[in-house]
Amino acid sequence: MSRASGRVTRHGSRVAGVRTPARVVFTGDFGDRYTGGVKEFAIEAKNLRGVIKALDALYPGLGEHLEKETTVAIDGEIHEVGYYQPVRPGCEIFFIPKIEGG
Amino acid sequence: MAKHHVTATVNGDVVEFLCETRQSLLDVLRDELNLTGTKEGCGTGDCGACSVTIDGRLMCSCLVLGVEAEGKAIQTIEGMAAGKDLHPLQRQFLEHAALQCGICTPGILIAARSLLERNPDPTEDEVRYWLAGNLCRCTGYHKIVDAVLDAAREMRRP
Amino acid sequence: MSEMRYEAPTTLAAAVALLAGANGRASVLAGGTDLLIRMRAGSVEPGLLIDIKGIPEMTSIVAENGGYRFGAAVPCMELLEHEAFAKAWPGVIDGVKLIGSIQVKGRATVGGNLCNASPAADSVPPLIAAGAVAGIVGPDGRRESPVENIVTGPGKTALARGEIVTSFLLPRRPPHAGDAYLRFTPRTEMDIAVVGVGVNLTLDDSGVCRQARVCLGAVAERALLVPEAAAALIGTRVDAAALKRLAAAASAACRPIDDKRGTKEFRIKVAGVMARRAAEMALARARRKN
Amino acid sequence: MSTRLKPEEKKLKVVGTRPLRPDGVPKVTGIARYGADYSAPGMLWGRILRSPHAHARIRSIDTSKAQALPGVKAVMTSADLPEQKFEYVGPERVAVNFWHMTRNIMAREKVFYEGHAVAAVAAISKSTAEEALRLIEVDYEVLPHVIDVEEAMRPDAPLLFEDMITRGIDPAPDRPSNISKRLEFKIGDLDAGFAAADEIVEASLKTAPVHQGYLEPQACLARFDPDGQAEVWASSQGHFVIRALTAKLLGMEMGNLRVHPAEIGGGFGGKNVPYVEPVALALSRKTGHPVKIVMSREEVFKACGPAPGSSMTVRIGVRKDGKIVAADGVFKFQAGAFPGSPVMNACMCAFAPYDIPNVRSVGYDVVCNRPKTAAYRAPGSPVSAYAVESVVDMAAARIGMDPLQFRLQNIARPGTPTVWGPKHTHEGFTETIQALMKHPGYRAPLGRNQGRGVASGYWFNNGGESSAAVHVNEDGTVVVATGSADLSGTRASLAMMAAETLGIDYDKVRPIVADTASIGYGHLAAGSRTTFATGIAVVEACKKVIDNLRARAAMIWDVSAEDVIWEDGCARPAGGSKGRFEPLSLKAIAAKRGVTGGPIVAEVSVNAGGVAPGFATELCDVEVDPETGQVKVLRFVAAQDVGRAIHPSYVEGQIQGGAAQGIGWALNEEYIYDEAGRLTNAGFLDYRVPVASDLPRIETVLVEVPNPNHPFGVKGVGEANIVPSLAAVSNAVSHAIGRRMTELPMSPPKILKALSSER
Repeated sequence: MSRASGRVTRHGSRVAGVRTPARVVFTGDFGDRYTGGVKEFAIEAKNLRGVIKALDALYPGLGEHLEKETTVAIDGEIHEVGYYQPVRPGCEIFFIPKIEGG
Repeated sequence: MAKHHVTATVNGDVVEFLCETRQSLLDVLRDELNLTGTKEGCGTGDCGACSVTIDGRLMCSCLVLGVEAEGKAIQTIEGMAAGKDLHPLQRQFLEHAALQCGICTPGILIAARSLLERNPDPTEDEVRYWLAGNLCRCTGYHKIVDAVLDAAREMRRP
Repeated sequence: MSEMRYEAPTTLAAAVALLAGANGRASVLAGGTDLLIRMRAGSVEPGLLIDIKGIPEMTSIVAENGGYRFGAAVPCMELLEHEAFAKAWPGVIDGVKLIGSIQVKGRATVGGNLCNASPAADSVPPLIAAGAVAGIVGPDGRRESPVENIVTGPGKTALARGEIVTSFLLPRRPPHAGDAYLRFTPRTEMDIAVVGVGVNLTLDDSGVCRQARVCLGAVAERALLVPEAAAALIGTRVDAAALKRLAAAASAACRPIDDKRGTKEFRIKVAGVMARRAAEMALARARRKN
Repeated sequence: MSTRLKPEEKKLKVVGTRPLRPDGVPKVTGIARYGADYSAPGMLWGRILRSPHAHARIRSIDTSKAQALPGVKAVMTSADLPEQKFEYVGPERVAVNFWHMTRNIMAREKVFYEGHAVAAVAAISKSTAEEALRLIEVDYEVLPHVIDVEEAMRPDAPLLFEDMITRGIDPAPDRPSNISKRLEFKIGDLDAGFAAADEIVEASLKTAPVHQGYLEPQACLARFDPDGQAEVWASSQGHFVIRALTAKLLGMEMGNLRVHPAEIGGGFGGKNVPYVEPVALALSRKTGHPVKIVMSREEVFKACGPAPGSSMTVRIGVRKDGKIVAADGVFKFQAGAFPGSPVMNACMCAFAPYDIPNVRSVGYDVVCNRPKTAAYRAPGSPVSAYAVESVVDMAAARIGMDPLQFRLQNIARPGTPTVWGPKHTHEGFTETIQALMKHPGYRAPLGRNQGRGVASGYWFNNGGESSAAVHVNEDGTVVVATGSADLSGTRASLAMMAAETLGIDYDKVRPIVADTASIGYGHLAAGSRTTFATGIAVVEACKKVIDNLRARAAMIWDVSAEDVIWEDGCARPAGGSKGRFEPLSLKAIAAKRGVTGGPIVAEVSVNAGGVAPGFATELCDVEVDPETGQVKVLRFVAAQDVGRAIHPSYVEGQIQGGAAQGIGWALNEEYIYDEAGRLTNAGFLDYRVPVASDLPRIETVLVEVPNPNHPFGVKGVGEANIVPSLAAVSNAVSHAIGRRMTELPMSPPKILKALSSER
């Protein structure tokens, strides 16, 4: 696995860097529970592994919660959280509550 | 207390079994004779999944005692096909996708055959009211009714 | 759990002897479609089941001085398939046809429907409206009783210990007679009556109603014969005004309970509606019958 | 035959046709084996003792008399199951708390609902087991109970858990309550939105608790061997999930538990979780004998996860030109004895069909003395859709706009933000409305006391983990094995996709549902996910087989693999070798299996994403008898975006089944309790599911807007169809009687009472 660099800035401020960052958003009360209410980040990463590593660096243990408790919508397409999922520069990533069917 | 020794005909074959007084014919078929095609959905005669015919009369086998079967001729789903040839109703149910989970299907097939024996050319309403005693939760009955009507047509053809 | 014996007598005498010998610990098994459910729910635990389906008198349908006598253990489906009886008593057939499903009617009997003593039994109101008389046998021999006197309350009958209802006699039908039974249920089938009404009436040659009997089901502790409702029809041409009075009398007679199937107000209101509609059906049948 | 609106004609040979399902004959001949149809030598019968009280503390349980009854081999209580840690594990909405789950399988300190399992016996016969239950003496301290969701939320309501502090409220409340969680989703500025509205319509609505109504009661056969290995034969919607949960509840390693999937007699979400499996296994562990447990219908109604009752308020602000500018919904759901109602789904799906700039959904998950709720077909969404679609109907009427036109004008489209964040990306919503607008039924005239209602409904659908194995037999036939339980003909749809991909005849492919030791993990057959997610795994496995077949053909022709393509079921020479060889069929290559490398097998697993939501718009005509309040459903038309129908008959069947359940939910189905909190209608006589003579033909319109993320354009079809049904029926009744009905079920007494009230 190449060294996935995940540089994150809080409150979406732009960082002159190699790739335009993805807009990462937590919905529902996930943010309230684990990040003291912070819901939005700008993170540069090649794949979801990079995003999760960056967030875990900010809030230790958050990575585990993301993997266990959320589903991810990347540019609106719903996927199970997977390290391998590519992250397009400047895309929108929503970590949303996991849904179970009947 | 000693069990009853009962002799009856099931799907054309003479069978003997022992049963307690309170044991239903449904339990006898399933637990003593290993004919598990007849299903229990409610145990109170409200769902029809345990339908059989006794001496040609359509009944819920959960509301019949095993001991009452003495000398009777019982038809269950296992006897509906003539050997390897499916009954037209069985074939039409497959053609029409008139079953999904299939737990109600044995009871409905037995009931539908009993209808067509009495009324070879039923209207849709007559099919629906005759089958009102057979609950189905998957299909909404639409394809079941179509399958019965098609089987009736097929069976009327010479 | 006590052991339960099972006997299948082939004569009335044998059945009565078995019942008498069990000092109240025996139950009569006809169709079993109520009894088996109550046994399984533990509300009744008989020590002996007496299966009466082997007794010819109780399983036959015979014409008798212009009327019909059918056995208390005749399965409903057999009664429905008896064309002459169905032609004579369409209202009784209405009621019998609404008992449970085709499967249940393959076993259930009018005798069982009556003696189970549910106020909502479907065959009882039209039977009472028809003026049916029940034949009873017991340790002291035979007797007869109008059907309306058999049930005294939910699950209770006026039968003495050891007595069995053996048959029902329906009188000869005069010309221009018609009967009908309607019930209200949320579903089109497989329900217990929230309200039931049996109406039986006879017209004279000019179309005036000379005789009428109206019996309500599921609106009191037992099936309720309502003379006031019948009086609303007698002497009239069963016109709209008479039907209005009939409906009011039917509603007034109700003493229903609130239960999982209906509220008091609902039963009272719908009893009037069903009485009117049943009377209209009986009237139509009476006019057709010459 | 339903009408199918297909955008363009595809050259598919198998997908889209209506072949016979491979598992059909055993089901129409009675040979198919469901949960209750298994037995084993030396088998004992298990029976569960259940609480007669709605809420009570268990002081003691004396099993000595039961133990002593001849023929009884074991009696168990919750002491025979390990205690579990109190923690919420896994995803929020379906957060699993094993401390709660083990108590739902068998009560420990308290019983929380009538029917709650307290003890169980294993005996040599059913009647002995029944007798043994009567000899178990339980000393209960009966407590006050609460069932209605509004009553359960009151500060003075009896508490189920003395220490339950509502989650999701900041700062946390200082007093315990029955509210396990509050949640909120919001976008835009509600006040500004409502300020800009010309008309504001609001209604408070209630729905009663209902049951999935599957015809097959839960049943299983379990064997726990002295060496710690165990097997279970059970009907469930996911034998892998049953294995995982049951192993945890038994305190055993998953590797020691093998679960075989029996045929399943309906589930609709109610069989996503175990009930009898842990009890049967624990009894087998104690006795060393196989144990069979079959629930009665009464047990199913009293103890197996119903859908929640609810109390809801919805407010919608709309401009005269038809634009919805603001929407606010509060959804209070019964969770039953333990937290975890589908109120989050309800909040998310409530306004999802529409493009509304200012939206808020607030949900409350409230415990009460009822069986723990379980999923029921698009869990939560039909309930909130009933409230929202009723108020949308009122809004359309208020501004005098055609209800379908009003919905079309406000419909969500790709790019419309959802209240939970991401933007909609899939088409298919508008198409269902347009299909209904064009349907002759929408313009057909109505008579006296008749009314027409329409409604739309959204459901997420689901992807997730699935595995599939494809084995090629030497005669060219193929086995397709997956771990997806088949409730509705999915073996047929999976076989069709395999045949299409491999280019061989449908009846050359034999699909099976493999047990937990024979195939890779497969998630539940729920969330309308099987044909979508497991379908992807099957297609990918077939592609791997094709690459293998091409490589073998290359070997046979002694050319490079690049020069071999696969088309219409044959390897064909291409590139440099074009035209040099006759095509090699799958059968021909399979015959040379040994010499070209051995068995031809592929197993693929996926964690399927790119899920496209389900969407349906439905129409219902009813006639109301003004004198009795009885409702007769005259017509029902359901248009649903199904992506691409793989097997159209079974897609139609899903829509007809969902609509029928929705009609029952709207008209006659409800749990009815007495004052002691006991269920008075725990049977099919007084729990009124629709019978054949109650329903009209259910006309289906399959709208096919393919999902680009699936090889055959599949979207989940199983659940979206029930979402609009409750509201479609309610709107129809409301128009027929000229009064807004705000409570389900619309039983005749309620309609008669509404008729007697002024307009």
